Amino acid sequence: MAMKNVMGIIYTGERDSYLRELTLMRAIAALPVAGRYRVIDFLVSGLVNSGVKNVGVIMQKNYHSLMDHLGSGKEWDLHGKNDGLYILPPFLTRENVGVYNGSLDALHSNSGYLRRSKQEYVLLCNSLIVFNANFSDMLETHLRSEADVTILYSKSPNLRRPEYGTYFEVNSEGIITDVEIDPTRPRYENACMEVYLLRKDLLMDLVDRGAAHGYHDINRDVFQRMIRDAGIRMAGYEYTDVCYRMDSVQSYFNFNMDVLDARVRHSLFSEEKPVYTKVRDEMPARYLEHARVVNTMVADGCIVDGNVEHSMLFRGVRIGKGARIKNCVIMQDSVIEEDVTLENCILDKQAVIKRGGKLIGPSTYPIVISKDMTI
Amino acid sequence: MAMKNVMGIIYTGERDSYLRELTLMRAIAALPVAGRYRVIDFLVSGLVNSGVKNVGVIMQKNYHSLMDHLGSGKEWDLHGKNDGLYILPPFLTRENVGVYNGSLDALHSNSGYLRRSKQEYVLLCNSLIVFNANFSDMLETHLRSEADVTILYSKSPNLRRPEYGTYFEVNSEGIITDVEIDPTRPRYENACMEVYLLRKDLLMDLVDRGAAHGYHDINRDVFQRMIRDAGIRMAGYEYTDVCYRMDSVQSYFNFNMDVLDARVRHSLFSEEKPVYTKVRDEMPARYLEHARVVNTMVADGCIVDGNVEHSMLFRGVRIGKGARIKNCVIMQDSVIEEDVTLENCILDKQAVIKRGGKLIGPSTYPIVISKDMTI
Amino acid sequence: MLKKKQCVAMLLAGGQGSRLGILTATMAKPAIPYGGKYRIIDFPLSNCTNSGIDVVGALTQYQPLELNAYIGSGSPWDLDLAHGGVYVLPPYVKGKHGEWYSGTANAIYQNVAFIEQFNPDYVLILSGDHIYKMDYNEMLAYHIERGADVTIAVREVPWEEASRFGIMNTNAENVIEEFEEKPKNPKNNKASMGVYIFTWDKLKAYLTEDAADPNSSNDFGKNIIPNMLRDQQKLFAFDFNGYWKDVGTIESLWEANMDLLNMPMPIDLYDKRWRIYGRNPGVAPHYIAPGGVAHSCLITEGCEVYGRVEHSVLFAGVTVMEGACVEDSVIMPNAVVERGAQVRRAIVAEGAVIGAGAQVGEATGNIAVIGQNVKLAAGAVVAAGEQREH
Amino acid sequence: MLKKKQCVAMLLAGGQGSRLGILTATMAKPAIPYGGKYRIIDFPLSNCTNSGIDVVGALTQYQPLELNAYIGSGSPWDLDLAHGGVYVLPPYVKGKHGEWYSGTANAIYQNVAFIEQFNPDYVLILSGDHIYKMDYNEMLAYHIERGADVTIAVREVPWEEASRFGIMNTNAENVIEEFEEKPKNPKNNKASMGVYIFTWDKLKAYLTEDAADPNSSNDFGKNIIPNMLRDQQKLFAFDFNGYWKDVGTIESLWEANMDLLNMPMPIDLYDKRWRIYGRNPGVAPHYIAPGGVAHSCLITEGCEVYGRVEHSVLFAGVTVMEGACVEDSVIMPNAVVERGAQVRRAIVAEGAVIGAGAQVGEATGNIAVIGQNVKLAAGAVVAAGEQREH
Repeated sequence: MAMKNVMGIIYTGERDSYLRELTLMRAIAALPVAGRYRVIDFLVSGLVNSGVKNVGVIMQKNYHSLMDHLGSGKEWDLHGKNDGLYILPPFLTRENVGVYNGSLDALHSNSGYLRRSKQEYVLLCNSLIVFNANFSDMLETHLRSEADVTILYSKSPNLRRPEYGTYFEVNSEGIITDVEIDPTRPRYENACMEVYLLRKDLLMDLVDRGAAHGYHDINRDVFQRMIRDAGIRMAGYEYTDVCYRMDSVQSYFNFNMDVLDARVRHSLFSEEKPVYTKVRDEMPARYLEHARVVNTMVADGCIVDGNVEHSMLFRGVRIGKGARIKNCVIMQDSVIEEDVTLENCILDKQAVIKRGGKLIGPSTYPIVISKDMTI
Repeated sequence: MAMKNVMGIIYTGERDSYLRELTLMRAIAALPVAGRYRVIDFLVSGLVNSGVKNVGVIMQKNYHSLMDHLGSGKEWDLHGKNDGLYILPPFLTRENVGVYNGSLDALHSNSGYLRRSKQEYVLLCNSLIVFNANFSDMLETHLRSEADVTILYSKSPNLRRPEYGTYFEVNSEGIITDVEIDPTRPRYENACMEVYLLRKDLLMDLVDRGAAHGYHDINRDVFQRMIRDAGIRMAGYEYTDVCYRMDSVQSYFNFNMDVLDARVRHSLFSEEKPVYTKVRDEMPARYLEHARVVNTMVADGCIVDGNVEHSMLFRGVRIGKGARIKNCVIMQDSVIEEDVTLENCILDKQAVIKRGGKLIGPSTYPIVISKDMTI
Repeated sequence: MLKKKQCVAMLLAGGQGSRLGILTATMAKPAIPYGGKYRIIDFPLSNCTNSGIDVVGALTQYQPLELNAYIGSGSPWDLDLAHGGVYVLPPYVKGKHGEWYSGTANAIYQNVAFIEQFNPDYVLILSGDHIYKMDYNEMLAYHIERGADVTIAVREVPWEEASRFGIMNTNAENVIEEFEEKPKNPKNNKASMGVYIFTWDKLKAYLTEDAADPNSSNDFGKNIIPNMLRDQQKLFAFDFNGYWKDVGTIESLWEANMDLLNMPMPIDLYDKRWRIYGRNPGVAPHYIAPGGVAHSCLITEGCEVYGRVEHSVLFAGVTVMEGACVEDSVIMPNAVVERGAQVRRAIVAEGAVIGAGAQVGEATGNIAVIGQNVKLAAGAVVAAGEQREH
Repeated sequence: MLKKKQCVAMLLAGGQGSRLGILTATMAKPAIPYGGKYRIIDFPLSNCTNSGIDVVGALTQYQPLELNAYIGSGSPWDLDLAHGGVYVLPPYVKGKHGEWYSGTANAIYQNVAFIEQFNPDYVLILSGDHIYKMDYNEMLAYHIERGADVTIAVREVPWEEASRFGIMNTNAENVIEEFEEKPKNPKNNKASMGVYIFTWDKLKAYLTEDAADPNSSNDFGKNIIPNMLRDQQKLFAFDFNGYWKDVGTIESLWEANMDLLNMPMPIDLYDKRWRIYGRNPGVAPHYIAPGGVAHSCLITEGCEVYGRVEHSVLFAGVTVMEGACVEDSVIMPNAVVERGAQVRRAIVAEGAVIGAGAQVGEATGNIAVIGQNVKLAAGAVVAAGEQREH
């Protein structure tokens, strides 16, 4: 069966409080990462590269920048009149001024979209894990295993958290036999990636029944209960490539620094699995006479005349002469004036550090400079 | 100066209670009219035909069908990465779960979009008046008159309402000299069409000042106060072609019936001013052996085998053998089974009237059958 | 720079269609209007997009202007993609000289470099002059499953007509053992539909061999397929049972339109899961006036009917004035039938005007044709079978 | 069917660019990479879209494949429109025969029917081989204001170079009184930029006259403009003072790239209100490794720099390995400079590989060129001015 018979649904309403200022005005899915991307780009590109033609993105709060980024879906060739990218913001009707109470609520509100879509299968995803997968093998395994639901999981330590997350026991046939939710110390190394593959009619039935029982969260209230139920076959499918969970400032920072490592970079960005994003049409980065840049990624539109080491420069960043930057993530259009010293900092978009400024954070707890701030 | 230096902003949060069931789940801007259009199509097409390349649509409640209809703006060639169609839903941030308190509030929330747009002029419009204008002459007149704001008005009786609306006195130089708001019986025949042309920086300044004073509605709280102010030059520009206000079931019904009149039809739909809308790729309408259709507009995808007189059939409507339809507006995909009699009815989308049914309303107060109803 | 694709479609849209007389004087055959709102090329293009095949090279040669403007960015068929989409491919100059496409195989041969850009495993060859709905993806699965070198779509034709077609003689497993072009005494009634799937490596090898043969007419049916049979390559027939119509003559074009008036329609154009897409004229719903009559006909948007329309197909923007009568006819976009004119068993091309009281065609006999933008004088008479170009 | 447009642009993108040597062996001149992420054709296309001119006919002839794939649906330039957009127009067969474009004027003449579809008042003629930013809309306003028959964009060139250009001799009102193609003793230094706005009716008349003249070389500069001067039509010069570079030779292409390394840049490519658009390679930001050095250079996305890059322009996906050194060079997309290789004053074309320890070019002298996909052996030496095609 072809992947065009699978639709993707991405729920973007994850809790984001550990990301502090970074998610004050944007969803996690819209977080800028790796110099020119947003978190959601990896998932949408992975779906498209796998052959998925219909992707619905459920918006929750804070979705302006996400909507603006995804636009018409053109960058992902998802702009057709048949299938394509569907932006699903919360329903505000004459009676209901509201926000979804959780993923199940959101799916229930969008059951019309689910019903109208012509695909038979759904890949239901969350948006806070960055990975670049091709889902075709997962689909084939799912069909072969005759499981009701197949869940993507990873043994990567990047996903393991104390007191947070879902962990499975998977038997030799790939069937999930036990589940732990938010354990103090996870007993199983298989961390749930919150990507579920199942028949659309089964999903719609689960959503209906879940809503009737007053449940809100499809992961915890439906799937995780089901794993314990007899009679429902839940299979696990292991994802063996790199993956990162964006759930705190520290994990966000570490991810960006890890991309500087060739293994991680080449795993996430390869010719076979291109990652698409909104294009800015900036000119190439320009190195001036005094530039001294090492172990750093630099996006187009940057103008660098200072010293930069082990950092990530997003599009349109300016680094003045004599500046010394180390272990920093500097988002789009930020300006670092002459003779500034920065270490272990995250600068949100359009931040300005005036001439001679100095900010040195601890590597375990980087300093965050909010969007549009001038220091 | 070229119209590409003008941006359009359409506010779609008008009060809609007199439209009853028709606007229960959609904004007035998304009301289906004239067989295959939505109310907003006329305004967006008019802007595009005039040369406007950047159109922002401020969404309020009930905007799902409107968003779905406008999509990426492709039908209007507004899908570029530079300029294009911008959908501006209410801001829901981590703190603010909300709906705009009025047009001024909405403009204030979107001042970032206004600022980023490169056009120097703004055409600020409401979406409840149907007309098909070319705004180039209005722009030329505005520039020549050196007015601060130019307001479109019409003498059409279709816009006049007791105790509702704004009416001007305009002097021989086109300057507005007096204004009446919601008069019991309008003294002036010049009805405001709520289309304002002004410099963007002036608009932003007015919005800032209005917000600082706690105002909510830009029409009433800002422009209409300004007309009375000394020192601000408000000019009127008369629109002389047909226009209709969609503010009640009756006015909605009358508009659809009036389109059957060649003069109205040819004024709204002409080769020079095409009206674009979302395409459905239906096959042509099919008339079967017993069809008897007169004085009626029929959209693609209809299959007609009955009698239809003085009516408007939207796309995909089915009319069974022996049915007798008179003075009706029948929206998309409704099914009229055999031997049904309908007179003075509005059927919302996907309504079904079972075999032999009979519904006869008074011509002054048409019966409305809600979406998806089966009778 | 371009992304690998499993299967690339090449659409032979260069047909001059000389048997369509004056209708193809100013447009290529695939651009001919059909069914009230389509052009013939909408069918293969929609089949591609519905089958998930998203790279289409449209090979044009003769009168490509209208087709170029019609295809545009490819957006009506969702083929306006950053990674793929529809490309219009006319013959071009290589090195110091250039040559026109000399045959169907030559047209593909000249575009080998285009195909190679996508590094495909399979190439689907289509022609631009048939009306049908087909899932090429099913045919591709069939081709892959059998490990075929080429799979040819075939349909059973009435035995008495078989000698007009290219006939495939197959064994019980649908392996093609022999191919006969218009056989006098057909052994079989499986006719080629002109839809081929080739394994790209094999096709490339045979195209190269064919190009080196100065005696070849560079045609799939006459050269490539016979050569592959000669070498005992794996050729399979893929049975197709749906509606299929070649609209190569005036009569068959008229018939294909009239087919849509039958109950039930022999080809379902209402199917939401297999829409036939086309460029939309963007005009208001049509209007039937108080005195208008419309029976057993197809009428699309933008028409205005003040007269009588029976058993006919009206394209966008057609006007039938008071007292005029249109019967058993096909009236193409923006044509006008003036007061009292009578049009019977006729095809009236785009933009033609039938003057007041004129008579076009007759209730029996051959189809009369009025060419594009022809202004027929008031009271003129055009006999059955006659074609008016001026 | 198509909407009326005030002005339609026709872009002459068929240039064979033989003075660019092996760089144009497999691609048309307008498809040549420039400035780290652009192709030359991005400039006229972006100028059109930024000027609000949204119908562009791109006339291709020689090696159109890459250009076709590059232009695609036109979406990078916002020219993927339902009502207009960019159309690739190769020569096509009319009636029974066809002919290649014999000259610039002939290319337009053969596409009169294309232009007429949009019923324009004015036609803008552009060429696809210059680097410049220009608001054609201002030039159009100037043309309309003066009621000109043709307006020709001109720029002042150094007097000593004037004899290499087509020179316009104008009066004080900028009326063109005489046109001299490469005059030995120039009377003026206003050179034609090859950007013309014609009032369409006038142009059509002169194209028709020109086509009927068997002795004409069907060229704008040699035939159309002189004929209009002969008939005392209203010809105006439009002064342009910005950066303008003809990239017709290896040296000038190299220079145009090096110009971008000057401070300040002679052409502002940061201007958000006049972006130069291009097809985006869609790769990650570039990476400078711990041992990498980048000075006074332009580097774009997808590059990996382990060696030293000085005063050079690197296109997408270029790799410079450890110990390698790139100086005063232009390295086009996906080329690889292996360990220890030295590249100086060179242009390395797309996909070329410079083997370990190889030496390309010299610190002085002419520009060395390595052709597309050439794999230069380890230790090879390519002298200044040399071109390697294999």
